[in-house]
Amino acid sequence: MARINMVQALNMALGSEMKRDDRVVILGEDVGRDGGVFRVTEGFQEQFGSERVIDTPISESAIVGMAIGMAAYGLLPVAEIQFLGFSYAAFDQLFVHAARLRSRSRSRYNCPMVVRTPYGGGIKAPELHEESSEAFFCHMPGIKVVVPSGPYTAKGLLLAAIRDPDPVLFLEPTRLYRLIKEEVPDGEYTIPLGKARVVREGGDLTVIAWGSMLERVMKAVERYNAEVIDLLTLNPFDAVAVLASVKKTGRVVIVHEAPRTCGFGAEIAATVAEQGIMDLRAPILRVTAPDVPVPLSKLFDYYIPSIEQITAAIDEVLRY
Amino acid sequence: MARINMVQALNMALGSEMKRDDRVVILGEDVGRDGGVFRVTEGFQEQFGSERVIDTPISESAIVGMAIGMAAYGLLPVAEIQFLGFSYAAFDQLFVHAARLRSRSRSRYNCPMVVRTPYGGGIKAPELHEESSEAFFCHMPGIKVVVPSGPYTAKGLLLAAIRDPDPVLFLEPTRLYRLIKEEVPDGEYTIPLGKARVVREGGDLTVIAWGSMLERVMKAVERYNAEVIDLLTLNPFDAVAVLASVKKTGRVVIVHEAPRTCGFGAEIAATVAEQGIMDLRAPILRVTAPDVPVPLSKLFDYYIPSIEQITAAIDEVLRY
Amino acid sequence: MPNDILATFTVRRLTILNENGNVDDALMPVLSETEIRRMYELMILTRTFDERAQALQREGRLGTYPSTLGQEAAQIGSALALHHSDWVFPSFREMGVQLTLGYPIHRLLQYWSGDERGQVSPENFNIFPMCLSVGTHIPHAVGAAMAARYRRDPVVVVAYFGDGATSKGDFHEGFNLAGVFRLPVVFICQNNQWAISVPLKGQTASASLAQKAIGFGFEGVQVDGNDVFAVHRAATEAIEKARSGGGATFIECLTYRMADHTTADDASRYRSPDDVAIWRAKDPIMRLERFMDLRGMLKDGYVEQTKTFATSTIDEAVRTMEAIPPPLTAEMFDHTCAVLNPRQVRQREGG
Amino acid sequence: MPNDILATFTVRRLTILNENGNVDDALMPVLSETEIRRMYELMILTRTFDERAQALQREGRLGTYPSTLGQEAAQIGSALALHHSDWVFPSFREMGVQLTLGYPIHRLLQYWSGDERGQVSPENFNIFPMCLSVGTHIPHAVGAAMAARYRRDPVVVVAYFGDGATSKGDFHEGFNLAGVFRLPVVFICQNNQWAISVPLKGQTASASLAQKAIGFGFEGVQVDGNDVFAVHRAATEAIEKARSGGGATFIECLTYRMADHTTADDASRYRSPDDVAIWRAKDPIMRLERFMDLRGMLKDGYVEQTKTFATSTIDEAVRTMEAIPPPLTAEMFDHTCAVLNPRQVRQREGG
Ligand SMILES: Cc1ncc(C[n+]2csc(CCOP(=O)(O)OP(=O)(O)O)c2C)c(N)n1
Ligand SMILES: Cc1ncc(C[n+]2csc(CCOP(=O)(O)OP(=O)(O)O)c2C)c(N)n1
Ligand SMILES: [Mg+2]
Ligand SMILES: [Mg+2]
Repeated sequence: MARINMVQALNMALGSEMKRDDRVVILGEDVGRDGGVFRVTEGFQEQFGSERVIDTPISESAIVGMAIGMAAYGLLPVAEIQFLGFSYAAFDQLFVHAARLRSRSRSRYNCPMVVRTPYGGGIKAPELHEESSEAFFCHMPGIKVVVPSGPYTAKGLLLAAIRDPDPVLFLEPTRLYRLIKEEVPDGEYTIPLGKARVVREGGDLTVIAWGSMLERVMKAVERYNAEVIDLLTLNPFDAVAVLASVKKTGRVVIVHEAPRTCGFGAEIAATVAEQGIMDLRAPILRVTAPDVPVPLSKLFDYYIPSIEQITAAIDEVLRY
Repeated sequence: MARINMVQALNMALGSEMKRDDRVVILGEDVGRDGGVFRVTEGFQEQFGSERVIDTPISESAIVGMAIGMAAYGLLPVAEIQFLGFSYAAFDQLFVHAARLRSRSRSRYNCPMVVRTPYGGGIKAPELHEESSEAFFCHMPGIKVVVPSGPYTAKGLLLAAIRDPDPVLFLEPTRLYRLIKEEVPDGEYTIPLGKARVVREGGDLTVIAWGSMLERVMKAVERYNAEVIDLLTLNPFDAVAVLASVKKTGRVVIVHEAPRTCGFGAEIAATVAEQGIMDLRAPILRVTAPDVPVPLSKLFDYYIPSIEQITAAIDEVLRY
Repeated sequence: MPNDILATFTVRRLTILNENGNVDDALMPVLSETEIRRMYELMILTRTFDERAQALQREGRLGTYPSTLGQEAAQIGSALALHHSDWVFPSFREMGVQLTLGYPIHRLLQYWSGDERGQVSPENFNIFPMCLSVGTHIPHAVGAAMAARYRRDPVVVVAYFGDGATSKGDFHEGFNLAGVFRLPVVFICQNNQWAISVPLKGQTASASLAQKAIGFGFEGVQVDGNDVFAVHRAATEAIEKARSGGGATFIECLTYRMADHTTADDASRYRSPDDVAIWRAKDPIMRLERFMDLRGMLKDGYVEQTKTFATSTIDEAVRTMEAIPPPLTAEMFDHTCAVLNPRQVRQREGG
Repeated sequence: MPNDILATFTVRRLTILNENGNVDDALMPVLSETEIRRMYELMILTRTFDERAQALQREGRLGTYPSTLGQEAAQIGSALALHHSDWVFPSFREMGVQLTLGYPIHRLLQYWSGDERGQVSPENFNIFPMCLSVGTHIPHAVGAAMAARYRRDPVVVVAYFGDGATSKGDFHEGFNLAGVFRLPVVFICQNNQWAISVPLKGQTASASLAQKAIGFGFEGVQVDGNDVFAVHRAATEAIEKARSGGGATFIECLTYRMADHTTADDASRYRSPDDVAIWRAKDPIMRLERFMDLRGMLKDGYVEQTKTFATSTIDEAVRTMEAIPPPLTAEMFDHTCAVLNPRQVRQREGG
């Protein structure tokens, strides 16, 4: 057990899985010699060789496409897309092929791969380096979408993702890479995909978040009797946990970094409006980025939900 | 005024706009000599020449990319993607560039283009020819998403889309291309983007749909006192019209052809759960495709919402 | 621009069998009479399948269907060069390849009838599901080749696609990776000179497709795609080169799409019957027949027997296909993921 | 594979100015002394800008910044070949191009400080916003060229990108369209031999990048990218060819990324200082200085004056940039669409 940050936890998870299972291979831009631009794959190419830790050309679509072929062949590729903002080029491969290979081949082939990518903002990086477009990928039946919120969940979820027999998009909140340190067991452990975590119990309202927003939510709720749910997996998301909490509190605030319209908050709200409406005492509020393109750093703080916006929403639902 | 089908209405709109404004150019696969695989651009290459009606190589991403360059230069490109299922390759160009050119250049350039594409199922075509993934594109601030539901709306919306100063994704329900004939004025008229149409008034519940589902909804509601809203524009959608109807009826059923999770129905439900919850008397139900990849024709009828599923949902909300 | 020559490249073209049925003996691959008969029989089988599929489509018993007419040499000639352990990534117009590899015929028909179960390739052969999205399977082939090499398996991967696919980014990215990693993959383009209504010169300004390989650092060769021997020789050499570590090869089979693009198309809208007639005279089956005739291989009603056998084989497959019960709704769910999530489970049960 | 030669291609390489400052007179473009001084001054300005930008980044006054060090000849040499009516589509490492074209210097700094308003190019010149997403702007350039041709405007479009961009599908699809439609576009690749930590041979197995043009049916040429005269000549010829209807050209400027990839990178992790040293000896500014020295053009403290002037120009720009008030929240909304939708309006007002 060591106190480590998320980069270290991810590195630990990948390293141990590479050692345990020779089907695991890593591919992506700069993942080899350079150890990844965030150093998540640091040291692996030396340790496992360049056939298992593959520096690719700049071809996001083909990185995912190749990983599909490798997975179908029987390997367990872990592809890295350097930033989520560059994954859009791989959208076709993800949605048309990774998500559907099992279905198209009627299970003759499957696609046990992980696509890891830094996700979200707050690191003062250039254009397209601070995207949080998770909702797109949650509308792709056949793909799971996972977002850790700290070193401990990062390791356990990544191991679960690699061992999952289907494709998993693994979104790593960039802002958290080195922000938080946690005690992380040295040995193997998995956190089951599809299960949320209640990170704080409370009776007056339920706040739902994931990734780097969680940290902000925890600050915002300090003086409230709020239950906080960290979804961890967005698709499939843990509707049971959400509905159970809503039954208790009757009030919901959802917080995400992506723009409001058709963000993942919409799905959560819609599910509650469908299955938990009788428990609701207040409107379901979403605290999100506005419906504008992700701005550069000078405006970024105005873009993502602030603590004030979160508490304003909490105050509003508590008025009911 | 002639009774024509949607293909003819679209052809009429494009033809008149080409005549009116020499900035309008058409590009896409097989749009020229062949007149488009659905014949929407029939006759145009002969009439306007191959510099204005451009047969492109098979490069969906570059079709959109080129259109962006043309639009920035001052033209009004109308790009055709042969089927929505092939637009995913152009996702990057749409989201990173078309949607953001105005923003990235702080309005120095803009991107007044239309991307037209056949959309939805029910034509017994091969894989990827029956996709209805509209929700993806509604999560792209900067892009409008429009879905006509018949010849009349097709013409008026397409003219409005071409004249809009920003990019518009124009989704043409394939199943309706030749299914319905309507009286369509010969002259120009536009239907404002962002406005829904109440196609049937009613007091007991509100059913919201668009595109080819509307026709099915109209059959399903025959024996109910249902108000039916045809959204026409999905992004931005007419929340005012939806909330006004919900205020009246207190019950909502949303019908779409796409899979449930993170489909556009989620945004509508979330909006009502946020702004109209006090008017609600029943859960908001979504009648949608299941969360599975779009099947081929033998299973397609089980995939899209049936009249029975729609009436079952109506009966359920009426129980409250 | 006056300056130094940095590099010079040549692109070659292979023809062995001419239109009169004569071969260039120096180039002719070593093939037994049995092997040549097998080529012929598979070409006839493919054409018979094709005719039947089109007829079934007209009767509403199949959905939209893309004809292989005229492309039999390119398909059978190349597929016969494969080993059973090799992996094949087809596009949607390679039924001759699947037939050569022993794919169950009724499953091909089943697929084109709109039933995914037709995509299940036999366990003893790795044929990926047909790819309808032009060119997008090319990176998969590259990935499989990467995996095979990592496993030290003596496997070669073959990807098939059309001239239209060469315009896609996937083509480029896949080719580039195959070059960088020197992978055991062979790319076979059936350049049938049309992509729906767009002729080759509307697809690329490149004089040949083969020369596109120059930009990726491996060899590209143009083959007379209606010459089954040339295709076979080029494919055999490329596959063996790949198997022995020599990396990728791009084979352009120059052929012609004799039929409409699919049964949903009407090619008379955009091309002249004269063009088609020129290519009818180059029919790959006719060419092989002439060769066999010159060697006395068509005696004793061989042609008729072959055709009759093909017809009855296809008849049988049609019966098998039509006896398959339609898929159940549950089918739609059961292959989405290894384990359905709770929402999918509820949806599967009708909720 | 024994067979016929279908076609032969050559790729050429242009160098004019050698490392000692001598030129090949037969190839030397006609340039007045004033023009040569302008080249030099712009190269110095670019280098001065670059040094200052890196210093500002270290002080936290700019965000992540990509250095142009060593690529001045490729940028200035080519940009000087443009007309004012031409359109330019840069990637993110062409500050030398923007400086040559007269882009306001403070706006470049403003952009790299994390402020979109820096992307507003002056009304009298069409420079597209810098494109961070590698290679994705190439189709835009092609589209603008298509539009210009349709308008019969005597406009040439130039797209800049790096060696890494040649791996992207956008590169391929854009090049292919430029070939098919014979468009007035010039593609200029600054092959600085690195894409972050990936060296050229990890990017492609193609011996040169220039030869990639063969697959698209237009000319590709490799130019010594540290030779400002060669770059200028090649760019001028390609631009004039494009303007006179001769279609596209691909120019590979072979150069070297002397600095880290960006200020967020540490190149010592993946490349040896020896490699960098070799290229330091080929410095493009040094080469031009030697040439000018041989012609007596550096007399009377010209070098120092040039550097002093560059420094004060940049000082001034830094001051201007730092005096710009930070953007308001409304800025984030006001350029999303021509007319905000009701929800955006509410969000703009804080709702
Ligand atoms: C990505 C993509 N875009 C468009 C289509 C529609 N489409 C189907 S086949 C075809 C032409 C393909 O031409 P080619 O690659 O030459 O193959 P061929 O049909 O000649 O066998 C097109 C455009 C598609 N299937 N996939
Ligand atoms: C599509 C895309 N993928 C990845 C990145 C991350 N990235 C930024 S620059 C770069 C390398 C670019 O190399 P090259 O094209 O040679 O340009 P250079 O940096 O050498 O100027 C990468 C991978 C990106 N910006 N865009
Ligand atoms: Mg073809
Ligand atoms: Mg580079």
